[in-house]
Amino acid sequence: MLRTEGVRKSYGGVRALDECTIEVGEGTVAGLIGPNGSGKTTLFNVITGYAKAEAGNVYLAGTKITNIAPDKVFTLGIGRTFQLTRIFPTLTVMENMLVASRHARAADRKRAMAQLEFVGIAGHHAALAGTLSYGQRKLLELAYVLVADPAVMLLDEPAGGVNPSLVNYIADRIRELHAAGKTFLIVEHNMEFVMGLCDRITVLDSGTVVAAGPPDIVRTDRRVLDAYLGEDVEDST
Amino acid sequence: MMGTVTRQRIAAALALAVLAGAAVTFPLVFSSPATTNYGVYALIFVTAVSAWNVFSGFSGYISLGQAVFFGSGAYAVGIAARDWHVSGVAVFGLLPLGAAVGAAIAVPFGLVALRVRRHTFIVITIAVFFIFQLMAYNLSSFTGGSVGVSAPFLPWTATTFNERFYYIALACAVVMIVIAAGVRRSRFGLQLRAIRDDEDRARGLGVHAMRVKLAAFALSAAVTGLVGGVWFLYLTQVQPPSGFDPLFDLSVVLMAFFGGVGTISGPVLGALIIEPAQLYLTATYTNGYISEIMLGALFLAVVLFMPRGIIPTAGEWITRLRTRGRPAVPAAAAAAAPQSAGKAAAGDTA
Amino acid sequence: MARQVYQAVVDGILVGGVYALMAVGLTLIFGVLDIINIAQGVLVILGAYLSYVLSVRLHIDLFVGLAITVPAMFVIGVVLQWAFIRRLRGRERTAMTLLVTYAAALIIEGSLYEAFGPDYKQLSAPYVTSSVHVLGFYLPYIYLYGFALAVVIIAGIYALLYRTRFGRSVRATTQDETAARLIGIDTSRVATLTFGIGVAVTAVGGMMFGATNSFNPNSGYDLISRLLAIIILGGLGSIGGALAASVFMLTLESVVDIWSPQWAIAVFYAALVVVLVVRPTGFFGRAPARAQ
Amino acid sequence: MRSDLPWLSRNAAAVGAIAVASVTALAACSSSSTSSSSAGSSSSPSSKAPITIGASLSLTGDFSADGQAFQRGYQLWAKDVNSSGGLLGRTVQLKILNDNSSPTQVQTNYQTLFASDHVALAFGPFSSLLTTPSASVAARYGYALVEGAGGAPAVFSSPANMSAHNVFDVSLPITDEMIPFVNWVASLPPSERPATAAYPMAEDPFADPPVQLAQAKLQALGVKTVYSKIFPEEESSYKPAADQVAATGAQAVLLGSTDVPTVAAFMQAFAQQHYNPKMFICAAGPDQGAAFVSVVGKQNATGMMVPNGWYPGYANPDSQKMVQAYVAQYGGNPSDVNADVAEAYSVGQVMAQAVKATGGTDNAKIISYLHSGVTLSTVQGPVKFNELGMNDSAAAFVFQWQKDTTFRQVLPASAPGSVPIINPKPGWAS
Repeated sequence: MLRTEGVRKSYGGVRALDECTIEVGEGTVAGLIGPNGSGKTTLFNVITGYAKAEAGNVYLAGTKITNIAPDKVFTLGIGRTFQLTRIFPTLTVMENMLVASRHARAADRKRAMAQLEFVGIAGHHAALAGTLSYGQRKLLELAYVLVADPAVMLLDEPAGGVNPSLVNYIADRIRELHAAGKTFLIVEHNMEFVMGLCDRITVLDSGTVVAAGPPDIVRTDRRVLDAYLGEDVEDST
Repeated sequence: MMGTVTRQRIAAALALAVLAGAAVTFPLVFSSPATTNYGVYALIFVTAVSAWNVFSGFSGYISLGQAVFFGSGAYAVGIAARDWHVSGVAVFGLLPLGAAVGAAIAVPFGLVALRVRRHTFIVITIAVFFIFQLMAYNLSSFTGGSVGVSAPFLPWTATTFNERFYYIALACAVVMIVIAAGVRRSRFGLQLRAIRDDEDRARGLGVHAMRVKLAAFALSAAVTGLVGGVWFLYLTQVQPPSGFDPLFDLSVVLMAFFGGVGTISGPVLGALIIEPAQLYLTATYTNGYISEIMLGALFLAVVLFMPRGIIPTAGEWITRLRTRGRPAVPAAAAAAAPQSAGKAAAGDTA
Repeated sequence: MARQVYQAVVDGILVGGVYALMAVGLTLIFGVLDIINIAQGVLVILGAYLSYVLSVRLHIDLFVGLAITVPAMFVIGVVLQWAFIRRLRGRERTAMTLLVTYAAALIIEGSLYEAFGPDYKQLSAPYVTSSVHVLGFYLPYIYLYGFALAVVIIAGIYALLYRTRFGRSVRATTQDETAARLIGIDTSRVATLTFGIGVAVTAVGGMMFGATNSFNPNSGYDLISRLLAIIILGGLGSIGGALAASVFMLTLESVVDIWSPQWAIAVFYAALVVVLVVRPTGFFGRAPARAQ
Repeated sequence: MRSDLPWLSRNAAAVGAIAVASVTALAACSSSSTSSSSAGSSSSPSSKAPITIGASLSLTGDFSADGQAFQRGYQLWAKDVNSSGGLLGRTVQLKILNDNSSPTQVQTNYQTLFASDHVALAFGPFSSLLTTPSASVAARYGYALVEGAGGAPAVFSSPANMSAHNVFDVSLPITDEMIPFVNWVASLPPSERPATAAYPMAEDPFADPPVQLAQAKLQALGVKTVYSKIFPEEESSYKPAADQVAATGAQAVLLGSTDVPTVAAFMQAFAQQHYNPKMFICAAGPDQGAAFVSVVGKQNATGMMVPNGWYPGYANPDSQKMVQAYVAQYGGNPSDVNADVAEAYSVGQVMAQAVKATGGTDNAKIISYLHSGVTLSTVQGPVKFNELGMNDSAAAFVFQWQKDTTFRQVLPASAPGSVPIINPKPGWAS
């Protein structure tokens, strides 16, 4: 479904991604892990058009989408969230939901409301998004990406900085969507969350893929342990 | 709850009707041309400030180059009337040309300027503004150089003249307010406001930011060009420093912020108060300096005590009155700027 | 023709020094406080009037008088920042500071009219009209002193920024105000002092402007757009960039002047637009820190 | 619960209330001033109510220096008239509004003066740029606009004036200003004429036409043009342009200036370049009396020339009386009196004669009287208007700053009151 091939990207001489090749199968929940600064977010940025790849390509369902603008990437069917949640603070929650909408207002509103109910913040639909708590913002960002119904969803640390009960809540929502056939690529530090959710995990280190495979195999891979050596693997915050 | 909404709607409709009635009957009640003159300028600024607001207020791109469109609209009408020998009432037929020229300039201008953000955008608009003013000076065979262009003489009495211009300006203002309200309700307006909050994020949600910004810029430019033409015919003359006037740019921004940037009624109110007040103070305090100091002090007072403009601040007060005793969530929400709101909210996770 | 071009380049560099002195304060304030100070033009004129008072009423030499006008302008800057600009927060801060500083400009201008009237003044001293003959060019002493002063002041500000604890605080605040606060820097004190220093430096620019041009309280308006253009071209917050951009702008203008003075400024603004489209951060600007 | 259109609906009522209140207050403000003066535009001469005369002047903004000098001229005239019994036995009352050098404001001010204050007569604003919009307002209200500082051709050829013929400029039409200078050059033996001349001009409808005409005539006399360029009215620095003029070594400089700063900047750059033209004449600047000398310095002023219709030493008795009155009121020396003062004063004198001749303040009668070909007298000399309101009989003079900072009439050399010209110009002070 989503594939990168030999992607390279550097910032001021530091190579953030080097020959990075990953593959996300249709209808799977893929995990992307690695120590801080290993290039996970950079890879997200390259895929979604926020950063330009210096070499290599990105394919969505076989079509080359390398280095096209973020709005076009989204139109083609890739939605994403950000590590530091980015919502529209002076728009109401409902207006946030409608930014990505394309069709008639009434129908869009109805679907948006349903989606807010799904993530559990429908009661705040008329509040300004800037007044939401951090966890609610995470849910709102998830909701407005979901409402646009992209084929692939890239989630950047959905469990980062939220309390444990909300982490479980978010995981449950992702499982439900997965069951409905959605494709996910998730960056996460919370190992429990990743291992419990993903079908397949890719490990990045210094911008290169060091391992890929089902969770239990990756968990025991020596290279992964090396990559995390000295890192506090389990700590998510 | 529905009752409250309905009651608000009725109150709003009534208020609008009163306002519209007052606007239409104003020249009949105060027929002195000395008074209607204030009305004409106030309405020209209502239109220009609302037009600025539809682009800058909604998108957050502060343009200090609106005079480019204002002056170009004025010159377009003037040059066309001069070269095509249009005289009498027929000159009003040239006003759409002012709008067309405004929009036609906005497209290439926007394609260049809208690639950069914040301060750099502001400075590019200032730079383009000066390029236009210099062109008006230097392309003298076309623009008349420093002498400028004069409008055909309309043989009307003072009262008729002002009254007709009042209604023309009122029509422009009403059309612009309706457009602004329409944009704010529309998906287009939502996208503009999303761009203001976080442009990159909005792009990641499929908002074609350049197209949206450019459309708003051109719309704003067209209306500004249109009233530039009206202003020219009313003043009967345009010269480079008056058509392309940096103080016009600052006044427009000032009026929008005074009333409440990004709202519909704020810019209207800002223009209705400031333009006449400025004209009145300048004329009256003939010692001159005092009027300047007073004007400066007034602006400072507004910025310091109503930092978000009259309309949002008044709105907050109303909300506070209504929700006395209850936590005023929307008011607090409106007050919270994104950064500080973010910080505050980050402290307490759900 | 070649001689004309050399002369134009010499003029551009010399006058560029004067503009740099007027622009340095603006870019320093911009870099640290992230605001556009519309009052900068009027502050230049205020500085010129202060020098005028000292030179005409008290017969103090223009350069010696700086020992008084610079601290005076520092105090004015601190008061402006403390009383008005400090209070502005939030999303519309950029635009709001435009308005506050514009209001301050109106008040200062009105007060100058009140004090001095509308007639033009000019600072005079023996070295204003005399010049030294070097390689066939007459180099006026006033411009040479001014240029030297510009270099000294820029070096001084660099030393302040890179050699002192205060400078580290300023740089930290420039890069990321939130982070600076987190590591214990009193950013509001940094902002106030920086604004004060920015305005204080403007006293020197004002003296130079007043010695090379005649001025009245209204003269500030023509300056502000050019100063803004200069600091954006140089890169916001870049002190050396302000000097480079001033010299670039004035040289370009005076060279184009040879053929068409009418279009000289238009050429500069066009060049500015082109540079910014290619490189939005100007000559020496840093790329803005981006969220993610 | 918030609605989705927060500001439009929630506060519309509040907005409506504020807007209506403010507009009403404003209307009340602007109409309340009506009561301050009730003199109709054609009240009967028997009434002893004062005659109110309205004018808008640039007391702040770009033209503030000239605007304030004009205000003094108008006030001086009114004081003189009133101290000698007023006009038709009625006192004269001036109503002057500030226009901040803005066309929008000037138009508002004249409308206020005509429709709200109901002034009987109108005096013009300062500068050609503001006179055109003022004239079209005056035309709509049927007023004669007598002015002293709107001499650019565009003022007279504006559609409003072509239709209403209501503008009267008491001063010298600017285009011919430099002709006495050209004639003088022509009268010199060829060996003493300047071989070369430079013509730097500010972009202004007032400054360029006389310089361009002079250039054409001097070229015809064989004076070689070595520099002729128009520079923007607001330069970043005049130094580069001035240095280029200096580099040409032109023997005569004809500067199309509008104000003191331009002239001062050129003089400073010339001094720095050790360049001293034999002849240096400016369209405007040196005529500003003390305002000029205090900027450029006494010694450097010597030899500087400027064309004009008037100077403080003018032998006309009215003029001498006015200069005395000015010095008595504002202090200083006769040479300090700005030519703007005389222009403004002449406006008053022309209007006074028209009022006396027509026996009232009927503007239609005043307009036809002023167009009747009469010759009126002013402190600037005789005034006679052509069909567009230009002063046909104004004689152009050239004045020069001479030793001991006296400002003297030097050209035409044969005219009464002319003193010998200083030629060549002395060097700059070092």
